This record gives sequence, structure tokens and C-alpha cells, in this order.
Amino acid sequence: MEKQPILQIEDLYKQFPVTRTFVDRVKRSPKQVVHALDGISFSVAQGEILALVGESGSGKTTVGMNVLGLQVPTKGYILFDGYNMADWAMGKLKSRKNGDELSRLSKRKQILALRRRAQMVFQDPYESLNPRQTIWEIVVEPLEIHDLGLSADEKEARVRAALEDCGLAPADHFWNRYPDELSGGQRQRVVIAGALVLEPELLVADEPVSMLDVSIRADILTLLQSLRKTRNITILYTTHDLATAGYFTDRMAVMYLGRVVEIGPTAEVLKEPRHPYTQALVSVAPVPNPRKKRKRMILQGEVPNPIDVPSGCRFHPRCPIATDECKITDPPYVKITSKHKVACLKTLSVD
Amino acid sequence: MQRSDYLIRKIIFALATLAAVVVFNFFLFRILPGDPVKLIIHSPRMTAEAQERIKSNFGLDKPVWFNQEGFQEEGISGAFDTQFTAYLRELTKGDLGVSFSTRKDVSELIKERIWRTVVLVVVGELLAIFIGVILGMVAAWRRGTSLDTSILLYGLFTWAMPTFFFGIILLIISGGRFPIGGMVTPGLKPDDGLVYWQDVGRHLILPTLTLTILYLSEYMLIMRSSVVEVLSEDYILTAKAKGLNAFQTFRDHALKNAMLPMVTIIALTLGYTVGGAIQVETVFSWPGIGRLMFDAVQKRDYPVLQGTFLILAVSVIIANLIADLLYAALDPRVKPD
Amino acid sequence: METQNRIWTTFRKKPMALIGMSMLAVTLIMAFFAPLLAPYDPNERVDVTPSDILAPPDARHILGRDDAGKDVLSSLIYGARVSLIVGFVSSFFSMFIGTSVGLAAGYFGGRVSNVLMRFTDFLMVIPDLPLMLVIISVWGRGLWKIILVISVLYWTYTARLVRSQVLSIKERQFILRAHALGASDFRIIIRHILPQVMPLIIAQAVLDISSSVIAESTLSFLGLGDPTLVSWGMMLNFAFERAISRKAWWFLLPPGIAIVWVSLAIILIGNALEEVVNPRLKTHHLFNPRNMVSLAIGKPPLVEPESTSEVIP
Amino acid sequence: MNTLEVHDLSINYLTNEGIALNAVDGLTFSLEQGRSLGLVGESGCGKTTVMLSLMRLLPEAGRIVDGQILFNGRDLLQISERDMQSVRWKDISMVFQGAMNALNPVRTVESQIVEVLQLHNIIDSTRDARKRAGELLELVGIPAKRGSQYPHQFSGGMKQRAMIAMALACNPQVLIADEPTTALDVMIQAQIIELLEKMQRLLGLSLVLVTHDLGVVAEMCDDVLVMYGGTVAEYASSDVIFNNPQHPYTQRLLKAFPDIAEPGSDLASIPGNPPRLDNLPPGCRFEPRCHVGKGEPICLKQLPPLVEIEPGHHVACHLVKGV
Repeated sequence: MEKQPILQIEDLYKQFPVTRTFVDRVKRSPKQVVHALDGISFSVAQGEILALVGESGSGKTTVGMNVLGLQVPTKGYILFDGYNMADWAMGKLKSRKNGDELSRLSKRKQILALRRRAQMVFQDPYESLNPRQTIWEIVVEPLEIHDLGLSADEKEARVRAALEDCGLAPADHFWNRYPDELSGGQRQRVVIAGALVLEPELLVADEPVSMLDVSIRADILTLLQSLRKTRNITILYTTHDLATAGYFTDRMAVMYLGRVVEIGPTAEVLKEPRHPYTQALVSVAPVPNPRKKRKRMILQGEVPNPIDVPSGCRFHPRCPIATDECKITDPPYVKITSKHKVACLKTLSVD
Repeated sequence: MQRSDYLIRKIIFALATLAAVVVFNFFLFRILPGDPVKLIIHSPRMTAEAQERIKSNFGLDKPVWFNQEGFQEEGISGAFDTQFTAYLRELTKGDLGVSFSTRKDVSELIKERIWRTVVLVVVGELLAIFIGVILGMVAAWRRGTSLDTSILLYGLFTWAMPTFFFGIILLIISGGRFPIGGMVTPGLKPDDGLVYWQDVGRHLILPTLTLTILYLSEYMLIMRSSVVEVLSEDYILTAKAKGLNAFQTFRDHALKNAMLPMVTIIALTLGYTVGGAIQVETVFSWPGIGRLMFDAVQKRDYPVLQGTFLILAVSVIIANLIADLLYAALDPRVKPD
Repeated sequence: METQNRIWTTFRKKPMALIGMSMLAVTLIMAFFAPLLAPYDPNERVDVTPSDILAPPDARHILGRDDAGKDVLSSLIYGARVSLIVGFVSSFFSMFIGTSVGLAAGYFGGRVSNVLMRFTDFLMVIPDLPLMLVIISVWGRGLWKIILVISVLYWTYTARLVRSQVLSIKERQFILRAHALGASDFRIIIRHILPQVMPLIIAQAVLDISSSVIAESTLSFLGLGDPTLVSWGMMLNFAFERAISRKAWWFLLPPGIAIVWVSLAIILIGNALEEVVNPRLKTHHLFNPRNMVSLAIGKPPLVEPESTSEVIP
Repeated sequence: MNTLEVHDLSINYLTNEGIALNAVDGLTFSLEQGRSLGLVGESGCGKTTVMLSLMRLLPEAGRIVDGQILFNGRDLLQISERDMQSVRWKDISMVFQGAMNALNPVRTVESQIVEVLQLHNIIDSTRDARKRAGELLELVGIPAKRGSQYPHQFSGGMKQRAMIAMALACNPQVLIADEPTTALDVMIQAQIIELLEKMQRLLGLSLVLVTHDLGVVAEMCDDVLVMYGGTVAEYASSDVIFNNPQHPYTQRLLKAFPDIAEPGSDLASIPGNPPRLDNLPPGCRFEPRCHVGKGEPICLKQLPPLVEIEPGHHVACHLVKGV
């Protein structure tokens, strides 16, 4: 049975105004805008783990922020369990189905209802915990913000379950400690526990392991993967490291300068990348064995400035196989398989 | 950050502050209880003729803010025939009114004395900055040693010392070796040439010393923390790795970076130094703007008070602007990129 | 909260703090028990003979007598009250106004904060003593007027300090986490921002006490103190002209020394607190490298490290 | 004779209370001219300390308490600070991780290169030095005219290239690179790796690469030294380390590193956490996390010596029998 998508993103645009200096105002130079997202569309099924991969400036974190309602799209919309995320995040939900109790709640209550169901895991374990709070206060805070009518014991049980599910057992060995007494890996587990205590359905993990040592990364990734089974959680995993995405995600969307250039099942995309950018990224990812050295496809130059995006296919200035046609037309998606599509004019000829 | 943007913003801010000070100055003496303006007119020691001149000059018979009848008769130009416009007109002509106690023109009084305060403040300030920066560097270099702690204690001590009391202490300790009051020993005249100026110089020693000793501690403490902070930056390790010795590293890499925050701090504390000058001029009866203001306070001489406050505030604002422009020139990150 | 008392334990151990607190305690006792301690009541009319004016210290007047023939020691003891009241009250006001302005401007930003901060910059540029002189000489003298004027001028520094701190904390990830959890702005300020900023505000407020004490004594010295009250600044104002010519040090020096005593006590406390709150950097790159290579010592026996904070495997 | 030889190097850090914490213990390796060595290990393993000690740039609390650092046979630990200053950057130069502020923000990029050229009297006249600086920038892919700009006008990748240009200015024999690619994007990282490889081939440099990223080491280094808790775990050619690792830590580290060629293959991380300097176990530092030696009496009591189990393959583990 095709799982009903928990998350649907339709033609999502997000632009940030560029601060205008006095001189701009005087010369009345045209208002400039950063094109963080330039039309993103994909959907995520219940319990699926989707990786958003790309270099800095690709917009992968912006997608996460919009999906969580921490930012409001400039154009297009995001449906989370059928509700328009932007309205929900502003507490202005119009009644979707008749007799829908959610839209009758107050603005504050609506926002809280949203926060309960969609949570975030952060990149920097040293920065994402308030150094002045004990582990207990950190993990129980969500329960204080959302009064779910839990008694003290129920709260303690939930905190204990969350901590121990994240591998910090026995819980009472940790909850009186301060963040600076724990290692990076342990701190990241506390962050995840803090997110789980509300029993969310959607988790956005923004580069959760990039600051951790290699030897403890695998545990965190396995923990995230296990959440699908133990708590039926859908995960959006953003990273610049394709190898970690390869390890535990079902599908992967490769992003470049605010667009998804390739999306498909992770193994397929990594084994036979079809978009030149994906091919370059895969070829360049370091392989831990000198015998398996591959020819590296290194793209020269840097990611262009998102304020004035290149014409036609935005990748053409750095693309090794770009032709004149690529400079004019913005490539539509080409289906490789039912689940694997690529936005590149040259894909077919590559077979 | 665009440099042109930075400069425009700073200049606009300075002009806005100047305008605000002028307006504030006008209102201060009219809104507050016991309307001092009426006082000026009816004070016994003012001659009728002087009262008349002030009344007409400052349009005291006209409404303060908006002239009703004037508006009916001559439209817009009439409406603005008010005390405030008269005040502005006089100000542009440099006429700050007549001193209530000495009946001399306030602008004359100020013109005569301004260079004396400027000399005192500039000399005192430059010495304080120069010595403060050097001591600050030494303290940072020898950080953690007894020298560092003694410099810190000296800083705390001068921080706790009111300027006027330190002046009094210097007065007592100097015990007659230096002149303790006034600007020149009576009887000497400027056209006596060098002798006169040497005498003025000797009178200047104690007041300047007071300012220098007190204010150098502030610059010293700030320089010390700025240098220590800069010396822990990565580019200092790079310099060391490049084979530069400690002195070269300090001179070519640390110094300029450490001086940047100093420029902003100097701008910020200028207002404070002017306050110090008033106290020093009072204690050593050095006949500058500060002393003039002190006398005006004692005698309730509002026009002089108004004039001196305006001059002091305007000079500090301009000095601040200069410091901001200097910062823009020093810090490349403010250069147009 | 463990960090709060961690600050207190380290603060208490610092020598500067101990000296400062004891000096302040002396002054507080003097001010509080003034009626008991002072041999005479300074406001009482006293019939004076010419020889009493500026009389040197003797058995009945340990610190001699002032230009009105009154006992200097009694005025000195009563004078502590004015300085401490002005110091603590105006510092509290400037901390309160400065923190709220700084917090609002820092956290909420936008047009309102710009106007607020421009006004703060405006007040900061104006030289503060001349402004105080002008306001008080026009508005009239009085203890409360002095307190108000000092607070209005000194909150600007706190506002700028708090705003820059809030701006940097606001960008940190645990604030984004609080938003993601659904915390309200109010909760984020109270639970996450204030605890970070509070120690700095308190350290600054303590330092403000001493600058307020000095500001009050300066205003009084320049003749703008509250005429109905005895204050050290006023004593110095009266003492200044007459005492110097008559070499009456016993009247001239004690009030000045008392002012320095109080403000030094407070500065020692404030500086010790500042040191605990953001400890000054100790090490940097330009140290003397002579003992970096110390082969002579050779490998010391592996010292059994007492586990300072045992990390759970 | 090897360009760089380190014998039994031990380094301590003094805490404020004067306790000596052992950061590096008995480190030994050698580097021939033109070859590259990867110094690999996780946070807190002492690799940065070793790197800084090679140029005697330890922080104030650092103490080199034992060993030799031979550069072309000359022991750098015996020479004076003044002599060391003439060795720094002329014979051994360095590229720092945080290139972000490793360049002086208030001086132009060009002037910082000219400075080092004149300091070591490679070129005395400023005009020629400025020309040479331009050539160096072009060599690393930066237009020469950008030399007159300031570091804040450069992107992360550009700053790192400028650092490399500066490091090559006095054509040193050894180039040390401390995590040169960590803070950069994947594609820029690849460009920097390619640039370093090209420079090494072109100028016959010996390269010491300090990193936690096994992939980068596999791409660039001839030999690999795996560090753990301040000691050498395993030291051999890159091929041996990646295909015939003997030390339990190296084996588990390789299994914890996701390989893009086989997505979905299972990963096993190492239980526990890297050791902390103030909490080092007396015996083998890896014992608490070791799947083979945990609880073994000999591993608990004694630090394993570094043994050459086969030519060019050194391992420090009691349980690995010498071949």
C-alpha cells in the first residue's frame, strides 16, 4: 500500500532580502535578493529517511527550516500531514476538514501542536545545549513548554525513556550533570533525547554528526536509523558528506544553488550518479583505501553567489559537459526510473 | 562594510546629534521650572539697555514655538517669527547672549578662554594616551608578573579617585614648587614674550599632570586587554611560525590590531575628559571654559552656562566624528570592497 | 543552579573581593549606625566663637572642626549616607533601565531598537558632567534630582553592553533549539538569555555604584549638592577655598579619603566579579619559550591523575 | 639520510596547579625527502601537539620532556630560539586549519608574503619580492592582482590557497598541513588536495598531513601514523594500514569510516569515548575500548612498546605477535 506522504513540498521558493546600504538607497540601485531556494518539489513518506545533500549555499538547511515552520516560504507551500505548514507555523490554520479541531485552537496552541509533531537535531553538540542547564532541565524543558497534563512521575518516565533510548543509560547517572562534563557524542545524544521526549513524527537532523569524531559517528547514525522502527519517525537528514548519507538513508536529493538536481534511492544515486554535479561529488568523496583510488572529477571555481544566479542551467559555469543549450534552457526533470529523476539536458546522451 | 556607507552614517549621526544638542539647549532653559529667561530680564544688575537688546535679539516678547498672529498676517514666514527662530538666528551669528553677571558678550568670554581649555585637555589627553598605551603594552607583555598586578592596582586606584580630589592632593603635595592657581603670575603681560609663556607653562604643569595621571590608567587597562586578546589570535601564531621573533611579531602584527579598539575607546571617553577639565580648572583656577562654567553655576549665570555647555558638547561631538573617521582609515575591513 | 554558586565560591576566594567587601562593610556600618557613632549631631545649631572656626583636632573633636565650627568627624560619618544612597540607588536605576533597553533592542531589534540605540548613542556622546551641571543648576538642587540625573546618563553604557551580549547569545544554537521546541519569547529571555547575561549586568552595576558615588561627590564639590544634607562632596566644597590657605588638612583630607575609600571598595568587588564572570585571558602566543624544551627533566613517572571529572564510558 | 626523523618524542602539558599531563609519549617516525606522511587520529590524540612541537610552537604550558627531532641530522631540540627562528618557514613551513584568521586582517595578502621573503632574505628588494608574491599566488590559482586585497575579501578556499602560497614562498623542504581541508566544502577540499599533491610533486616537498579524515590520508599520503591517546598505535605505509591493519584501534577505525563505494554496508563505531589528558589509563590507552585486549592484565598495567612486526610496519600492541 503506497504510504500516504507525511510531507509534501510543492514548488518551494525562499528568498532573503539583501540589506541595502545608504549608497544603494541614494542610487536607487535595484533591490537585490538571495535566492536560497528556487523551486523545490518532493514528498517524503511516513517512516522514510531522506537525505538532502549539497555544498554550503545549496539551500539544504533552508529546506529544513521551512519544513519545521521556523521560516515561512516566499512562494509555494509545504503540507505536513495535510496541513499547510506556513499557516500552521503562524497559527492561522483554516479548517481543512470539517469538524477539524486543530483549526479551532488558539494561535499559541496551534503552534505548540506543530512543535510537538516536528522536531530538530542540531549540528554543533557544544553549542546546541544551554551550558547553564543540567541534562535533566534540558530534556524536561519541552514537557514544561507543552503542558501535556503529565504528572511528575510521568515526566520522569518520559525523560528516562528518551535518554535511555538514546544510549545514555542509566539515565539518573546523567541528568544531574552539566553539558560541559559530557563528550561530544554524549551531548548529541542529549539533543536527540530532548527532541524525542515530545514523541514527534518528523525529525529534521541538520548535519548531526559532522562535528563528531569518526569512531562515534556510526552510533549516532544507527540511533537515528533505529528511531524509524522504535518510534516510527520520519527523518530529513541534511549533510555535505555523501558517505554518511549512503550509510543509513533510503532516498537522497542532491541540491545545488537552491534546486534539487537529482533525486532517487540512495544506493542507486551513489552507484550510478547521472547528474554531472552528483558524479563530481561522488568521485571527489575520499575513499579510505589507496588501492581504490578513482579518477577525481574536480570542479574548478567556487559555488556562485546566490544573489545573481547563472542563466539557464545554474550549474553550467562549472559543468564539464555544458553546451550552449545549457546556458539558455533551465533543464526539466528527466525520469531515469520511477523513483530516480535528474534535472539535466545531457542525461539521455550520457547512457 | 562599505566605507562610504560607514562614513555617511557617521556624519549624519554627528549632524543629528549637533541639531539635537542645539534644540535641547534651547528648551532646557525655557521648559524647566523657574523660567530662567524671565530671570535674565528682570535681574537687578542688568542695565535697561542690555535688557532691551536681549529682549529684541531673543524675541522674548514673541511666543516660544508657533506664532499665531504672525501666521494670519504674513502666512508661513510670520508663523516662524518665534523665540526659537530668533535663537537660531542669533546662534548662527555667533551671538550667545550677554553674560548675566559680567554683562560681556558670552561669545567674547568663550572666544577668549577656549584655547586655554583646549591646551589643557589636548596636552593632558595626548600624554595620557601615549603613556597609557606604552604601560598597557608592557603589562600585556609581562602579563601575570608582579609588574602586571601593580599596574592593575594602580588602574583600580585611579578609577576610584575623583579628579577634583586628586587635584587637591597634588596641590598640597607640590607644596609651592609649582604655581597652584591662575594662569600667570600677576604683572606679566603677553607682550612680555617668552617669559610670559614660560610662566603660563609652569602654571599648566599641575592641572595637566592631574588629568594625565588619572586618565592614562583607563587607556592602560583597555590597551592591556586589547593586546592580550590580539596576541592570542591565530595570525600571531602564523607570524611566529614564519620565523619572526617576539618583537617583530608584536610590531608588525599585534600593534595595529590592538590599536583599533583604542580609537573607539578614546572617542567614547572624550566626554569624560572634558568633565575632568572642568574639575581641574576649578581646583587650580585655570581660567578656561571649565572655570567659566563653574563660575556660571555659582552665580546662576544662565546665558554663560548655556554657551559653555553648547561649546563643550559641540567640540566633543566633532572630536568623536574625527575619531570615527580615523577608525575608518585604519581598519581595512571598512574599506570599499 | 550549580554554575551560580560556582561563581560565588570562586568570587569569595579572590583577595580583591575580600578586601573590597570588608571596606564596604565598614562604610555601611558607619552610615547605618551614624546617630550612635557620631559624637555630635551635624545639623544641630552650635554657638561658635572665632577660635572654633577650623579648630585643629583636640580631645573633644578628634578630627577638629570645620569652617562653621562643627565637628568634622560627625559630618564625615553622616556624609556616608548620601554617598551610599546615591551610589546604590542610581546604579540600580541605570542597571534596570539599561538592561531593559539593551534586552529589548538586542532581542527584538527592528525600528524600535534602532531609535532606542540612536538615542543611547546620542546620550553617550554628550559630555556627562557639563550636562549634569546644566540640568541641576536649572532644575534645582536635591538628592533625588542628583540620583535621577546620574541614572539617566549612566544607563547608556549598560544598554550598549547588554545589547551586544544579547545579540551574540541570540545567534547561538541553543536559542534556535528553544524556538524549535516552541518556547515563547518570554520564556527564552527568562530561561536562556538572562542567565547568560545576568552575571555581566551585575558586575557592571557594581562598577556603576562607584562611578555614581564619584559623580555625586563631584557635583556636590562644584556646589550643586543637596544643601539640606551633609555629604562628603559638600564638605570638600566648603573646605576647598578656606582650608588650603589655613592649612586645615584635618578638614580638607578626610572627606576626600572617604570618597576614595568607598569607591575603591566597590571597584575591588566589581573587578573581582568581572574577573570571575569573564576571566581575562592568561596565555597568548608571545611568551618566553625558554622552558618549552626541558629535556633535562626527562619523562616524569606517570602521575596517578585524580579524576577531576570522571567521564562515563 | 632522512629529511625528518623523530625519536621517542614525549610532551607534557602543565596545568595551572602544576600537574604534568602527558600529551605525547614515545613518538617515533621518519620522513624521506619527497614523501608524505599522514598523522591520523581523533580529537585529543595529540597529533596537533606533535605538529606544533616540530617547529617548537607549543603553547605556554607545553613542555617537550624527551626525544629528538632531527632535521637533516640536526637535532632541533638542541638549538637556540634564534637558530630555530631561521629554521621556521625557511626549512619547515606550515598551513593552519583555521585559515579563516591565520592571516593578519589589517594587512594585504601580498604584504604578508613579501614579509617572509624578505625576512629570510630570499629576495631583498620590495619590488622583486612583490613580483615573486604575485607569481606564488598565480601558482596556487589566485589572480596576482588580488594580492593587494585584504584577507576578509577572500573566500574560505581562497584564504587557504593564499596560506599555501605563503608556505611555499621560501621553498621549504618540509610542508606541515594541519587539517587543511576540514573547514572547507567538499569540492574546495578536493581542489586543495589536488593543489597540495601538485606542489609536492613539482617542488619535491616532504609533506606532513595532520588530519582526522582517513579518506584524505588514503588520497594523499605514502605512509600513515595512527595516533591514539598520545601514543603511536600503528605506523606503516598507507597500503599496509588500509589493507592489513594489525592494531585493534586501526581495524575498528576503518570499519567506522563509511565507504561511499559500498553504501548501506554496516558500520560499527567504537564504544566509549576518546581518552582525556587528565584521565589517561596507566597501561595501554586503548584498553578501555579495545574489543581484543579489554581487561587483559598486561594491557591494563603496561604501555605496549612500538614493535616492527614486519619491515616498515610498526604496531604498539601486546596481543599482536611479531611475525
